[in-house]
Amino acid sequence: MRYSIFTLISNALSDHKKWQPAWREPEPRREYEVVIVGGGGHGLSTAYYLAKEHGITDVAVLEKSWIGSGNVGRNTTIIRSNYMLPGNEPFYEWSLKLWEGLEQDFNFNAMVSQRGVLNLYHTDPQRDAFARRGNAMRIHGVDGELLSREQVREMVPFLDFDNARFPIRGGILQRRGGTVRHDAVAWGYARGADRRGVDIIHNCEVTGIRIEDGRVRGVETSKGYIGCKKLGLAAAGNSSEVARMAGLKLPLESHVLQAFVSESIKPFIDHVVTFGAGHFYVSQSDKGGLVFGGDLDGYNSYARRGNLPMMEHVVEAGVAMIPGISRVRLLRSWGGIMDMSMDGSPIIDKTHIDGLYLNCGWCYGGFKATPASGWCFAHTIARNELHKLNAAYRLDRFRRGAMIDEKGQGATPNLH
Amino acid sequence: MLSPTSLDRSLPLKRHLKQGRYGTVSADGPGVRLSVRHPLAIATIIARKGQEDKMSALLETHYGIAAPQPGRMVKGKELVLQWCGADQYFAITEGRGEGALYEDLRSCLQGSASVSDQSHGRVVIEVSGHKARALLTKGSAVDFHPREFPLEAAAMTQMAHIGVHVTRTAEDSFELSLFRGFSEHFWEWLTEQAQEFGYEVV
Amino acid sequence: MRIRCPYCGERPSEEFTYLGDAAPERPLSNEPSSMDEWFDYVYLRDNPKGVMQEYWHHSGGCRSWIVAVRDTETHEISSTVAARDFAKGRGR
Amino acid sequence: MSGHRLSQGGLIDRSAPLKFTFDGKPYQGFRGDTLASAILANGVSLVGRSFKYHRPRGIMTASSAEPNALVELREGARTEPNTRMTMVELYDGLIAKSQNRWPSLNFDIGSINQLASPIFVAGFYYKTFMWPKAFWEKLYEPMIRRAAGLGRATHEPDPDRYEKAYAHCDVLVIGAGPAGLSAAVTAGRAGARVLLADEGPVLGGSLLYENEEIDATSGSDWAQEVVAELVSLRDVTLMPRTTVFGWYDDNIFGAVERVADHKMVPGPHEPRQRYWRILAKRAILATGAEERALVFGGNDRPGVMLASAVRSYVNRYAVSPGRTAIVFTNNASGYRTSRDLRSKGIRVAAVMDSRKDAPKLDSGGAPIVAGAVITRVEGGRDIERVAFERGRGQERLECDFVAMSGGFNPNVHLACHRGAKPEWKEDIQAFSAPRNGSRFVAVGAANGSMLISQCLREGAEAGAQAANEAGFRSKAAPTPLTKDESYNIKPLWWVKEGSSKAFVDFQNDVTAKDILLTVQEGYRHVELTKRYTTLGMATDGGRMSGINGSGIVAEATGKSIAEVGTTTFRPYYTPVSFGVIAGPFKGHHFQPVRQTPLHEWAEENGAVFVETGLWMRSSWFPRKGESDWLESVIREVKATRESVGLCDVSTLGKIDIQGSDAAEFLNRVYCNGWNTLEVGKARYGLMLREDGIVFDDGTTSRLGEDHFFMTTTTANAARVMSHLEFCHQALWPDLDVQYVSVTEQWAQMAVAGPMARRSLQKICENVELNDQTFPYLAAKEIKILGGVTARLFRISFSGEHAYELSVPADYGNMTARALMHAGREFGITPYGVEALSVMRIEKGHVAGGELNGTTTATDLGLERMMSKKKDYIGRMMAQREEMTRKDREMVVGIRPVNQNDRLRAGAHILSKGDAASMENDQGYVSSVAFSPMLGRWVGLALCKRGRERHGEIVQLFDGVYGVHLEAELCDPVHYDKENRKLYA
Ligand SMILES: Cc1cc2nc3c(=O)[nH]c(=O)nc-3n(C[C@H](O)[C@H](O)[C@H](O)COP(=O)(O)OP(=O)(O)OC[C@H]3O[C@@H](n4cnc5c(N)ncnc54)[C@H](O)[C@@H]3O)c2cc1C
Ligand SMILES: NC(=O)c1ccc[n+]([C@@H]2O[C@H](COP(=O)([O-])OP(=O)(O)OC[C@H]3O[C@@H](n4cnc5c(N)ncnc54)[C@H](O)[C@@H]3O)[C@@H](O)[C@H]2O)c1
Ligand SMILES: Cc1cc2nc3c(=O)[nH]c(=O)nc-3n(C[C@H](O)[C@H](O)[C@H](O)COP(=O)(O)O)c2cc1C
Ligand SMILES: [Zn+2]
Repeated sequence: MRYSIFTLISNALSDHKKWQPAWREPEPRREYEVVIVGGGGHGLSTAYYLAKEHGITDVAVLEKSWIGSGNVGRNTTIIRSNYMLPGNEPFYEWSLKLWEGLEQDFNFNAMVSQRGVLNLYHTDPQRDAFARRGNAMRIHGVDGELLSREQVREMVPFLDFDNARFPIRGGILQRRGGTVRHDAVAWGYARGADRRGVDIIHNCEVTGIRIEDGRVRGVETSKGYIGCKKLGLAAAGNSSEVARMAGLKLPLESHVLQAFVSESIKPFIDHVVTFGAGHFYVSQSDKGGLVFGGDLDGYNSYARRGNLPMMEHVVEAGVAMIPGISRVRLLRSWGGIMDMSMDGSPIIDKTHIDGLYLNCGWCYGGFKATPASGWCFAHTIARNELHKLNAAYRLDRFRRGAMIDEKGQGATPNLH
Repeated sequence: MLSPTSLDRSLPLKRHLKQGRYGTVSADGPGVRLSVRHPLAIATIIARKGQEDKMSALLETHYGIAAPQPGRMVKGKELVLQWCGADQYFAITEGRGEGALYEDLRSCLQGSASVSDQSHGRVVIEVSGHKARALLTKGSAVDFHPREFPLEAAAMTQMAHIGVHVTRTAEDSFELSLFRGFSEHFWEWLTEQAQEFGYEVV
Repeated sequence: MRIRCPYCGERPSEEFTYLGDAAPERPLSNEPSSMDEWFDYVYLRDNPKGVMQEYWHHSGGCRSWIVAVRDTETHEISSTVAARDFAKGRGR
Repeated sequence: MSGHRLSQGGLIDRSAPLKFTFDGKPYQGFRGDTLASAILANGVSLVGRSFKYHRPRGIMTASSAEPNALVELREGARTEPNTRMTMVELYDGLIAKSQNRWPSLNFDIGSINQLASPIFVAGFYYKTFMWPKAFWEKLYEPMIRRAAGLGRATHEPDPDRYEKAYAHCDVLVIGAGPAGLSAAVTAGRAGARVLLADEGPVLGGSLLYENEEIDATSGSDWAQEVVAELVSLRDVTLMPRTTVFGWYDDNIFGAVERVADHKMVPGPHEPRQRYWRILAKRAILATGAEERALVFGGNDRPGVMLASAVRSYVNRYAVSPGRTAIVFTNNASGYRTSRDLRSKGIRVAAVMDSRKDAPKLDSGGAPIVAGAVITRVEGGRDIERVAFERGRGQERLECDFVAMSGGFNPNVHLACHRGAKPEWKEDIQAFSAPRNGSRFVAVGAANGSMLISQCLREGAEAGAQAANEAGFRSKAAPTPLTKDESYNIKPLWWVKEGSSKAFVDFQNDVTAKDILLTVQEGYRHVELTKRYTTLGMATDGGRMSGINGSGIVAEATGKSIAEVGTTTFRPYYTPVSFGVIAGPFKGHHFQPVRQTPLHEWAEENGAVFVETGLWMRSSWFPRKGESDWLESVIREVKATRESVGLCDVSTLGKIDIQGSDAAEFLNRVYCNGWNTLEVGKARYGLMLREDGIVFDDGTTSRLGEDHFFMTTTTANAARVMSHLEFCHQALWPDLDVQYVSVTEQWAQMAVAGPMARRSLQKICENVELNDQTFPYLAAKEIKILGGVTARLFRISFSGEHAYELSVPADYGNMTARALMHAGREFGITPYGVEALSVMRIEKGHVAGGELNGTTTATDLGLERMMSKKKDYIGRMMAQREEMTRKDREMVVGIRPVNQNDRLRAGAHILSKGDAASMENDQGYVSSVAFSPMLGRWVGLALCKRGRERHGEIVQLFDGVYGVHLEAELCDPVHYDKENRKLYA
């Protein structure tokens, strides 16, 4: 049933008894053309675009828990395309373009809100780095503005301009950046893929990968063996564990990132704002909670919870940036497992095993990438070749020395 | 041209050290007393590879005190030794001529330890009084309960985001030693935290 | 988390800085033929869900590097040794 | 308006009346009241509006789980939105306002939303607002955002102070009810260091309001006796008004102490709140149980309350919510409430027990209606009657308030914060705390033990065990005498009869029907139900709604509630203010300030300081009449290049390196070699990361055979130190090398320019400075100013004939002053980092802008430094194909074709004639400066094949500044290519 104000009203008249499940709960078939591991944003969007763009509908998405239980269901929902390096910028801009038409495309209101993403700078070197980034964006035809201190003050007057340890000198603004209702992204893609014939199978953990003479045959799962011609791994924080089943060792570390939400309050901050002198970024959800986060706890972890030191650092930065936030209360904190790569950039590639494809290394920037990641991964799986947009995201770039290192931190995942 | 008399070492915290009583005034006097030890002669001693025992023995013969165990300090007649890291110690004295301590440590530990002068690099603040321990717990995760941190215990830790070397010099008095560059900021934090107890700068 | 520094005793994790997996060993050879070893050492990680050996630096304390055996699911630390001794144990 | 104060009883101080206002109207209460009890005593029942439908709401609980009675407390910069009336201790002059209503609480326009409620069902917004596309940001979203949210927060800075502290203990006891008290006192008697924390201002927990008898004294008296004993124990610390909000790894707990929230403003030198990090050897969860609401038509109306809350108001605060009660229960709690009401002379029209086979319990004489369920609460502004069913069709009964009990949910939250799921207990039909091993055990109601005797016994036993495990000898005392009332319950998840809205999540307006619809639409997992409906996502953290939600999902999906389970429990047990977590680390004190030993000298000379990492560095020294920084910088550079300048470079990292293997150590950490460096000489060193990228650079000098003095860049000082420690301790412990940071020991100043030598000479004691005694790169210890031992290095960042002088820090200012004095005749000029950077750019020296973490030695034109003879960090990875490609971006000089054009860092480079596109991007400008010597802007750039392109004219793409100009690529050295001045 299509979603629209009309179906909504007509269902209201029939006391909402007629709504169908957003997606089926099928039992897995014995064999699929394509199996995707991971029912998160990327796995679901991959399935969606396989069906929509490539007409491949004999697809199953296997999710070990409930749909969207991973990072797609726990991120701070920021979307932007303010990248600097050639390998990244076109990809993320394509993703932003897809976001802009997504809701009408999959007929689900994911509340894509282009409210503007503002990154503050506090020093001249930061300003110069932002100028470099802004120009990289503009050279690719993307909107990026360098704001003066006064322009920032006009946009967000209540930041600490007067008493700060690291005075705000200005910022870089991408107006088309913003936020998206994260859960709805998973649900919209799931529903969209399901309606095109994709089987979305939850509570189905992949426990092994069957490979015969260099070729993928299928996967062992908690619901039994499932055969497939092609296998796409989109397990995010668990990528190393899943890839291990195929004998692959990846340039990844799994780290916990915390996020937080405040009590729901009346409109307080209208944009996404990122502090430049500490780890803090914030936006306000449509429900009224201030959704914010900061840096990784810093140690390898598969536990979806962090500890006090990073929480304190993030909140200290928050109050340093917005003194008025002091009497607002934190409501909840949680964590998710990041697939941190060795250069801070993702991997979307084939592997040396026929029919095995890899999608990982998203660090804490993979939500904004969800549409383009699925779109490119679908292309790579369907055509068995990389698209121009993910050409730089090859696995062997580390061996060749072609890292895509926006932060210049090198092979230290927790610094990206 | 300046005269040698102006060789007097300038004290990093001098503009903050205004003697007097501050914060809450209570019948039983100020909760903490704060003072700065200056000028001091301080040197870092690090044992050469495999020379720990030799170094310790040399210290014993020259100064009458052996190198303290990890987490401890020892007082000698003219010298205090404080553990400050693996095979690493602060040697501290008062009223020695410029560079003197550094020089004789070098000559006496020749070949068994490396010595670096730190006399000017660190500021040493004395915190005492019945609220001294309560004050320190506002900054450091070290457990200062006498059972866990007895007399002459020494620890490297962090307070208010600043690295601090803490030693317990008496039941209710501690010494905090930190990089001089942080001393003003640290002092501001320390005195703000001391306000509720009432404090005296001496 | 609390980490037992072999020198300072138990301290909360905010006094420490994390580096990562301590299992990879720095290759000794500089021959072109050893390139793969080097690549593994610098870039590839087991990244296990479960117990691993890892480098922590007591940067907010005695400045010793230590190797902790920690479970990445529970964060339980079962043992710690000074990196010096860990390296010597490997015959360095 | 029938709530009223009882003529006697309660733990309030009737001799201490307190005035307060609510929505501007003045009221009165007593010390010992909460805002909730005081407002009830004044007959006010409507206190707030709900989130979505703006339905009128009243006070439902007497605890921190209150979902409805939220107010804006205080005013101006101290405004606190969403404050629970039930947790606010009344103080004189208190000001509170209701929230989420307009124009007024009684007449709220927003309540028309109720008319649209047939459409506003769970998740409706995912199905609409998509057309026309552009309307979302412009219309729909602002509309939704304005409607959403409860209280208004201020943007004004918080005038109050906050503190942080660590606490260590052998045994942490969380909750001071019967279970917690007996745990604490047992462990305390054994001599253990005990910390007892409780949310409330008075210790005692439920004993403060339950009619219990312990050892023949009233429960609250017993509690006060135990508290008195605890106070007498040396190592026991009591922490009232302290909420433990989270459990973290290794038994670290986060807690907030509300030091002064019960006052108008904090006292002098008093923080408003204090944040505690509690490191416990053992911890005991004695957090009790929260009563469960019942889900039936109109259960959200003002006047419908938890049965235990009614007891709390009547017994503890001597306030009756009304004149006539109807009790609706499925367990013993309702009867207890009925008895307590009757004993205070308050009418109880009936106890409606949903259990057909209800056990015979004492209702204190009130009529009992077995097997009955309330289907609807009726009335106008106030409750007038309820409609109920007991199989005889609908019946009605009059009352003006309703006490409900659906059973009890143990407060298991903290025990679940590290991942363990709570355990379903069939006998009490509730989830109770999971087993977490002996470091953190649950006792009492939190453990699902509903009998007071159990609570006391479990508490004592756990206290004894914890003390023993912490190394003390302890034994549980015999359990005091109590009268147990058996707890017997039959679950009732929701009343299916009846059609009007029955709420599960009160604050977020989630009804039973919403949950059914959500399940029907396929969001069947309880976590999905939560996200689709926002069930349990309100400020009560789901404490009022979560378990009922699971119960309804279970029935709707045909699973058992044990299978369905709960959603994940997370911090914060109750919401925690930003301010207290930040503590004193805000504003100027957000991060430490680090000052150089020459700070005073710089101030004397009018320096403008700039934040560089934690350091404050002098960036330039304006003089009277100078219009802007550029003018000052130009003067400083000219003065230096033409005569002599003095610059504070103390922030450079300085590391003293000694040991018989010191040189070998340097060989391995630097890419260039050190064996051949002679004593008394300095050398430029380049460090790579293991991935072959340039890490840091600096000059290192040999002071003796086995003694080196290393300098690092300011930015990397700390990282280099840690790196050296790693290399030595983890990679090469066999090396005999010792190193220590001496950054703070030395004040370091650069003396640069043609007159540098002559100025310096005047303060030197024992050296004649000339090219023989002190050639370029000489590094020696000297004596200055009548005996100060200093270190002098003939090195130059500016390209001038220059020195760096290190003196012990306490002599820094004095030495700088002396140099100013000595150089006066040459017009010696202080210069800052701006001028420093101008001069290094003029000379083409790479720095931060080029050492950006992605450049190789070759990119920087330093490939010759990479030794082929030895192993060093980064050697192998630097040889990878892509890192040695000829067309990488490399350092090159750049200058505008038009003399007068201004160069800006961050501009991108395009070959002449190329269109602006990523494919055509050739690189970017990394550092720029206006060169006073050349009278034009010059810079350095990282440009593809840069080194082969000297002389090429390129276009600069600078969209962010809106300027596009032509520039020439050139040799990075813009000034004095032959280095004449260096040796002059
Ligand atoms: C706190 C936090 C904040 C973030 N903020 C942002 C942000 O603001 N902007 C942004 O762009 N990005 C952000 N991110 C990053 C972003 O959420 C992730 O990069 C992205 O969601 C990862 O892709 P995914 O959605 O497919 O991952 P997931 O949703 O994690 O999907 C992976 C799925 O694979 C499943 N799986 C794993 N192993 C198996 C197996 N063996 N068998 C079957 N299934 C398996 C998992 O259960 C999971 O559901 C944030 C992340 C976190 C945790
Ligand atoms: N028969 C019934 O209907 C019934 C049902 C349940 C409980 N009870 C009675 O209730 C009592 C339970 O005793 P108890 O000691 O287990 O619990 P309690 O309710 O008496 O005490 C719990 C205390 O913990 C505090 N608390 C809760 N969470 C906290 C946190 N995170 N931080 C700080 N403080 C926190 C609360 O403020 C409260 O004071 C017994 O008397 C039992 O008989 C009776
Ligand atoms: C953007 C965003 C907004 C959120 N808003 C709320 C909220 O208003 N109330 C709430 O209780 N939790 C909120 N959460 C947190 C979720 O309840 C949940 O903790 C998070 O999705 C992680 O899932 P988990 O805690 O079940 O592991 C929000 C999460 C996100 C990502
Ligand atoms: Zn240590």
